[in-house]
Amino acid sequence: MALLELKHITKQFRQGKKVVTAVDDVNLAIEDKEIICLVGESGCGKTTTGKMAAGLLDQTSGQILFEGKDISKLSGAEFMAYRRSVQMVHQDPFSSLNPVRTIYQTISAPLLYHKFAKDERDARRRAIEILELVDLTPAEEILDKFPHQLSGGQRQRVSVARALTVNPKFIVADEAVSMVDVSIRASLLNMLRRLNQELGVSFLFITHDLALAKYFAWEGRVGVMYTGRMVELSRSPSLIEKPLHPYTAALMSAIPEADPRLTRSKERIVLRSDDIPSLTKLPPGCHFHPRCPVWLEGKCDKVQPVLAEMAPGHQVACHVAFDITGGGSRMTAGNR
Amino acid sequence: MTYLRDLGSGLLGSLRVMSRNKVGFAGLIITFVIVLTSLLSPYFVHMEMTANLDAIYQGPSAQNWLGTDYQGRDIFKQILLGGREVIYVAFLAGILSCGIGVAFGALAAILGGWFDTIATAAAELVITIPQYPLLLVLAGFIRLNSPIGLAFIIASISWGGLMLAIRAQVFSLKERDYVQAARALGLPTSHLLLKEIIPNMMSYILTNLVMRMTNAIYGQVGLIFLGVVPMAQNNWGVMYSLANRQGAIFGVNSAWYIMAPIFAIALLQFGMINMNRSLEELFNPRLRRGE
Amino acid sequence: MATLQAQPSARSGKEISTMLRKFFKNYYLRRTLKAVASVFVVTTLTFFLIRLMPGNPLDIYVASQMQTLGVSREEAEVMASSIFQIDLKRPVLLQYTDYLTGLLHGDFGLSIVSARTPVSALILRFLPWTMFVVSVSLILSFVLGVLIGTLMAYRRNTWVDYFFTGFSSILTAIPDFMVATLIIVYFGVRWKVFSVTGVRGSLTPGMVPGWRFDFFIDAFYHAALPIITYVITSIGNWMLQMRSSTMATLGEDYVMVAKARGLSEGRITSGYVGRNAILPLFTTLAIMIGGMFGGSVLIESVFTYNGIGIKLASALGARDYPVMQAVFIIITAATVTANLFADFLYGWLDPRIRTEGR
Amino acid sequence: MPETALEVRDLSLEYRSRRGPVKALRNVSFDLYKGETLALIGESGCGKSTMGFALIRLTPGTAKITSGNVTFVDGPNRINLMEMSENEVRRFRWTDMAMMLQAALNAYNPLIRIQDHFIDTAKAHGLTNKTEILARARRLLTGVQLDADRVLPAYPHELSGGMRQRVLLALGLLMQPKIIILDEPTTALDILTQRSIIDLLRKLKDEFNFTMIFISHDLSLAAELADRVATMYAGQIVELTDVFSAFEKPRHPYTFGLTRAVPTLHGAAEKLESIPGSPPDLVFMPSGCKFHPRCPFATDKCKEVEPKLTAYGTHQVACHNWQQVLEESQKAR
Repeated sequence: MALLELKHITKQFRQGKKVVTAVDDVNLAIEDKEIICLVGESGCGKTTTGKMAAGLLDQTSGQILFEGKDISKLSGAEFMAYRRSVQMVHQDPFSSLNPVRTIYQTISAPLLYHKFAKDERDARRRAIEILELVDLTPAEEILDKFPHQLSGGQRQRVSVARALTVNPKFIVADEAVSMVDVSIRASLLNMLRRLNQELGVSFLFITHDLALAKYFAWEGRVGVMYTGRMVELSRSPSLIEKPLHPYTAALMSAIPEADPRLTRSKERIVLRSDDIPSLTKLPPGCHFHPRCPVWLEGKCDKVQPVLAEMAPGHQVACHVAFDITGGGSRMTAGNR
Repeated sequence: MTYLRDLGSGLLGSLRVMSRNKVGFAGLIITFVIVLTSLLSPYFVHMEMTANLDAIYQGPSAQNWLGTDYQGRDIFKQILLGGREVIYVAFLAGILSCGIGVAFGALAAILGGWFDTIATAAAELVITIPQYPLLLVLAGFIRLNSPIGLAFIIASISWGGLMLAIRAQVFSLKERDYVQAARALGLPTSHLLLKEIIPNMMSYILTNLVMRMTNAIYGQVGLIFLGVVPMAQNNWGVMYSLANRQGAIFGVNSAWYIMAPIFAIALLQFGMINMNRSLEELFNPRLRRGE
Repeated sequence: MATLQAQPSARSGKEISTMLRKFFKNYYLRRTLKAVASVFVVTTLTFFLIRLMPGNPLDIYVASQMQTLGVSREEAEVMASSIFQIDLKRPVLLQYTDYLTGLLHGDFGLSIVSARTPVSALILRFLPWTMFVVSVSLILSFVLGVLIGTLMAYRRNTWVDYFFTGFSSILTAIPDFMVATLIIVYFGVRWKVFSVTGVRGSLTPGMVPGWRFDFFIDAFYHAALPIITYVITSIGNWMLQMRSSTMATLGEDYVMVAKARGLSEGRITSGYVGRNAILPLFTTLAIMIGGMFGGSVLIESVFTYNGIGIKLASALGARDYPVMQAVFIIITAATVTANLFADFLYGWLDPRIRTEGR
Repeated sequence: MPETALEVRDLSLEYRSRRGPVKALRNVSFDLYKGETLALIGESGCGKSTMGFALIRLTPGTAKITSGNVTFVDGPNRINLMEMSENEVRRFRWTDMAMMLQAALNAYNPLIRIQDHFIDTAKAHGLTNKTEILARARRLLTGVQLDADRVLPAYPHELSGGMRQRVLLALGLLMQPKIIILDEPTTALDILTQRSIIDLLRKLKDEFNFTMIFISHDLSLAAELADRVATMYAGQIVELTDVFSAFEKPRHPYTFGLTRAVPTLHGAAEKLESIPGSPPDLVFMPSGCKFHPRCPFATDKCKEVEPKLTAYGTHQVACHNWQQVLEESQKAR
């Protein structure tokens, strides 16, 4: 039984009189102690999916199961247990902490409310433990500071510490390191991975950076989203080494890398168009077909492909990938 | 005991923080002194009941610091006594109006639905109508005789702007990451509202409170001047109004009679407006550390 | 795309509906409808306040006529009908529609105090003076406030900035009609800059209105004190708002980019900083206009300036309800209209608003 | 020896703050070669964006240039920016050296049309013929692959992020500057859009032959585009060398640290390492080498003596222990 399972979840927003489908029929099961990365460009629905998984946003349709139970049918106490088990760490270190509350106030509120600490003194002791767990030292000093007195990296650690106060089983990390300086990113990632290994916390790590996803979720899985749909979902090594969806392949070919020889000799996949379709005016069939270099006329523009397993542990939603098992070779060959 | 000591050091700390802004701290002291004397003087100062026709419109002297009025009574004593009702109405109207504005605004943003629709529409209507004429007409239709009634009427027509502003702020604040995080931690709505959201609006609310209090003073004194509200008690507004009617404006010595209440009101409002800067300092940790 | 694929017959229907939608999405139209709606609601509220509230003016009037003149209720009600323009014999709903059609024809009933003069005549006589004073003051204080505020922002933390900040913080502490009193006490009585009795009224007695120079001079002479009072009491608000708005705009990326593009200081100040910084000021215009009309009741009373404000003041004292009601509706309508005008100006200046419905 | 396009000597800049002067640039010296692409990399607060401003003598807010010279070299002509009058500098900007700020999203006055941005710019530099200006704008917009008829009459808010970035490039080329400075040209853009901007920059550079400095926190962008890389730390350039040496044979521990902190997409999963600590406070800086509190190679000398940027062949580095760093970096590969 999966820890948390998203079943056919869809989220629609009203934009004036138009209805925008931000997330369209996404299925995802997060296992115990698993790391999953969701990758995609802005507006692909990855953050919305994360918020729904964290219980901060209601889905328009579909089901969310927590330890096998539908969360909309949980009793009060069960729901509270789910709430505590699923936490979120946000992107922006400058808006993720309340500017008028000290770190101690921020950390102690859930400890006291959920009776993880019996009094203020106990809460303080526990808060110090948690801050040390996320490598924030000297914890004693940091507790009495306000967020603006900390650096971006320190704030992100406080955000993680706040999530850890309630002993979560699962943390949604939404671009949790993208606004932190490059030189300290790795230590944040390593700290999160340690929490996964030592405390067994599962992660849904949302990022636009495939290289980061590869590093963080090498032992786990990566899902790629495009215009609200999951287009590819696979064990990381398989996806990174042999992407099956032309969109994933295009992304990987487009990303500049921190190695001049490598990045200058990468094969590029040239798309048919640079325009990202508007969510209010999505093309029929496969949403990617107007940009796709290997689309099949009469099929890709008519029928929407569904996510299906092409290789062991590797799902992809693409007609072309389905037709030629073995995937990406045709795309790169055809468009050099 | 420790609690008392903590409270004491907390108060001292707050004062130290507030004294960082010089102008603001001056405002705080001015306000404090005026409010305190206005509240206490009725117990110590007594007004002569009879007119003293020999000493009409005297200039300032050692005996009468601010001179005498058209009946020869001491103006300084009237100033000491005349603040209480003005402050009372201003404070009551300010608190009520802000209370309604903040409560409705926050509830509308959090509850949404029909409550939001109705409260927003009502607020939008209230702000379209020019406030002061509305106050005049209402006061003209509803015969007012108590300061409490006056405060209620002032509050009932002045909450709209604040309500809309608070609603918009709560709408945006409740989507902030830290509020979402607190929600995910399972903290109750009361915590979200009182500990996470409202403290971030405190300096805005305080600015509005002061603004509403000065508006209430304006409304009250204006109504007295126009004769819509009865002139019974000692009140700076009544002094100003009587001075106008008695033509005190046209003499050199008699001008003290009209200048005194104007000066008292101006000083109080000046104090309140500037006091805000110090209070803001208290509620914004970023300002607090001088960074 | 969608229209291209639609059937020809369906297209026309769709086009009409999109046209309608565009029409109602139109910024100007929506604002106008909103303004009309708020005036309508205010007049309705006034009607119910006068007619239906317990202890309402109409009942009081009827009762007092019965008592003082000793007439029967029927007769008193007939008198009330002619004064309030409300036929008490008709059902309340029809009374209401009568009242509305009356208002649409400019019929506000008769004044109780002024020997049965139609209220509309009173308004026509007094309103123009207040409009004149308020609009001149508003434009003057807005323009001066914007200029000084810009100067303060460009010279922030210099003596210019401190001087005007202090000036406005002192002036906002004194209610405007008290500033009016101070002007009379100091400039009129002590220093005799003007004759206290000479400036009273809106014109010197005997002056005949007309398109003549001496008439305008005289009108401005009498309006000068109220205008000065309005300007110095409301300019602080514009100054401080413009100061902070300009400072925020100066920090915008596009200002920096404009400098990098080598644009001249003058072009940046007017076309890039000024134009953007002024926009937020329009949102407070409505409150300021309403405040100025409200203040007119007191300021005109202090200066004895014959405008609509002093008329409302005397109606209040005499409980002349038809006049109170009419002046209130007129002031509301004037404020709403001025506000609408400000909204239009805003839309005209800001393309993001103008293209909202596109 | 390549031809020089810009000479920067001893450039220092300070911001006023309540706590004391913030030393954002400290005696920076370097040469920019004609036709090259120089990447300025470093973390937030290292002074790289400030440098961009200082090079066109545009000092934001409370900043003040306290020393140094910036000399623009155009064939036999040498122009020192620090000796120019305000008006001369104003005309120099964008005609000779165009600096395009970060956040192209907010680079436009929201109240005027795109075409007015072109007209304003051209008029500020002495062009008056409106049809000619618009014709030139049209050509440039087509050059950056935009539909000029659509873009010119549009208001800024009607364009997407990628389009705004392209328009800014076209606007930057309007006066045909010799040098273009780009501050974070692709930040906040999506990956595929970023890619097309990178390709476009390459194409434009071939076409217009300008010299380019780009400022970025993104190492991979430098790897992709730069000929030479300058690493900045605490208001100074600590290493300046060709792009291959910078990534493959770094001699400054900070550059070395950065290259080890960034994951790559190709190859097997590697181990990433952060640089411990955080960037220094620019008001109260550490003694000696500003990097020593975070440096694994630091010795007592580093705590006392600040190393100068010294050239070893074409490789300039400011480190006492660069040989050890080089050795270590070769071992790590």
